[in-house]
Amino acid sequence: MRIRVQEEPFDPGAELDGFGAGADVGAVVSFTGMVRGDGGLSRMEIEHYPGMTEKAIAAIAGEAVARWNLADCLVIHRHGPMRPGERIMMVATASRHRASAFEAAEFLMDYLKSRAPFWKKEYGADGAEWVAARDEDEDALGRW
Amino acid sequence: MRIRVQEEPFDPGAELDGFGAGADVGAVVSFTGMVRGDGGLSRMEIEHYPGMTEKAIAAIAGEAVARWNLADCLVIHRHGPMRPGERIMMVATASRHRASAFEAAEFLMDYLKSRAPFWKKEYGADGAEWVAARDEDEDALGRW
Amino acid sequence: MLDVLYFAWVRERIGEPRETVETGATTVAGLVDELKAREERYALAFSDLSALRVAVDQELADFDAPLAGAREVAFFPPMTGG
Amino acid sequence: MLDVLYFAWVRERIGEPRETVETGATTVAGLVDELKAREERYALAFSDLSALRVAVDQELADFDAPLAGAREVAFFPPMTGG
Repeated sequence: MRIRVQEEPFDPGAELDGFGAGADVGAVVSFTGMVRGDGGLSRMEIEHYPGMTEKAIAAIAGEAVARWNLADCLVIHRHGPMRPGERIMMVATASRHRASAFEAAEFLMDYLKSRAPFWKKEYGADGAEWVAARDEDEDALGRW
Repeated sequence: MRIRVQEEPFDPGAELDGFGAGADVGAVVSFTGMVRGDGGLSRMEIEHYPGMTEKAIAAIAGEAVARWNLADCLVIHRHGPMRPGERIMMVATASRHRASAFEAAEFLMDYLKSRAPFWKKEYGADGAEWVAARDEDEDALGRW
Repeated sequence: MLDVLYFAWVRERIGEPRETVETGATTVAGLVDELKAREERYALAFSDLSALRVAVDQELADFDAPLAGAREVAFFPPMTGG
Repeated sequence: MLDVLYFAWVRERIGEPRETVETGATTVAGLVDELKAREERYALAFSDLSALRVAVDQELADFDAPLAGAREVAFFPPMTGG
């Protein structure tokens, strides 16, 4: 299990190198989230809660590993300023079977979205605005 | 859309490099399938139907792109001899949103499994055996 | 003149990956009947059609698909890619 | 002595990221009432508790959570990670 909270960019290809190596791993799923340039967005700033962030992500990742019996699990989440096209975060899961690798990755994303202490502020043509949490994101937790 | 059917190994990290670049892409999902060394498996051989394979994959990928409005889609599938731990295939999807990137990747996997002309033969302690298709794999198509 | 292809265990039972056949069959099922009548190895390979899949000109098809205009027919077990 | 932290627009409304408070409150809700009584900016930040989340010692908690033994309380809007 590898968890990193950082301001610097990261390279998903390099992070996946060697991830899930091992003769009992049949499936690796990765998700990478990027800043979209929708509606004139010029930049984004992500604030987080140092200390709690790492703990919250470790708890979420630990639950994913236990529940889907993952061979490995990776979470990287950036904070600070970012521009459209830049990568915000990634998760990866390694498992015996395809279904569990997919499910665990979606579980990680749903929980990171609503239970890890990050807040996005968008800077666009009309000024700056904190991104509001969406009811669907909270509802998504209900499926797990 | 990038489709490759090949005997040579591939590097998922290198393949993902630059995949889904573009200001309207918010999500990239990748899946990589590996040979597991279960039950004394020493090697595997994948046979395919040259000509039909490429067409079948192009049709499946084309449907995924249209249905989930993907910004990009990648499918690599190997044939020939492989050993435990080696990568068999990968798919990647790039989309505006997370849900569509995940769904499209799972759709691709379900269809590649049952509708692309590949056949696996496993060589283990008890000799060689063609892998039997599972009812669940056929049933999985019903969800799309 | 029709190219007939075999894959996986169908290929192994029949003993060759492809052959060219002269046929008067108008459907895939008719072709299967002609082949089964030829030799024991064909009868064995085609003994359970529910375990087989067929492609006509590289598109999945049914056993009652017409052969008019077809150049290539392939027989194989259910696919196991991914 | 309790460290109280604010994030995102809660931080902006209150005007500082953290402060140390002397409190007699036994629950998070009691602490909120004390803060609201202090100054307008707190009253504004805490005007709609349904729009806020709270963590006690870096664990998500409810507003009726006890403060006994707590060292750090944080207030923030619903999270938007991922």
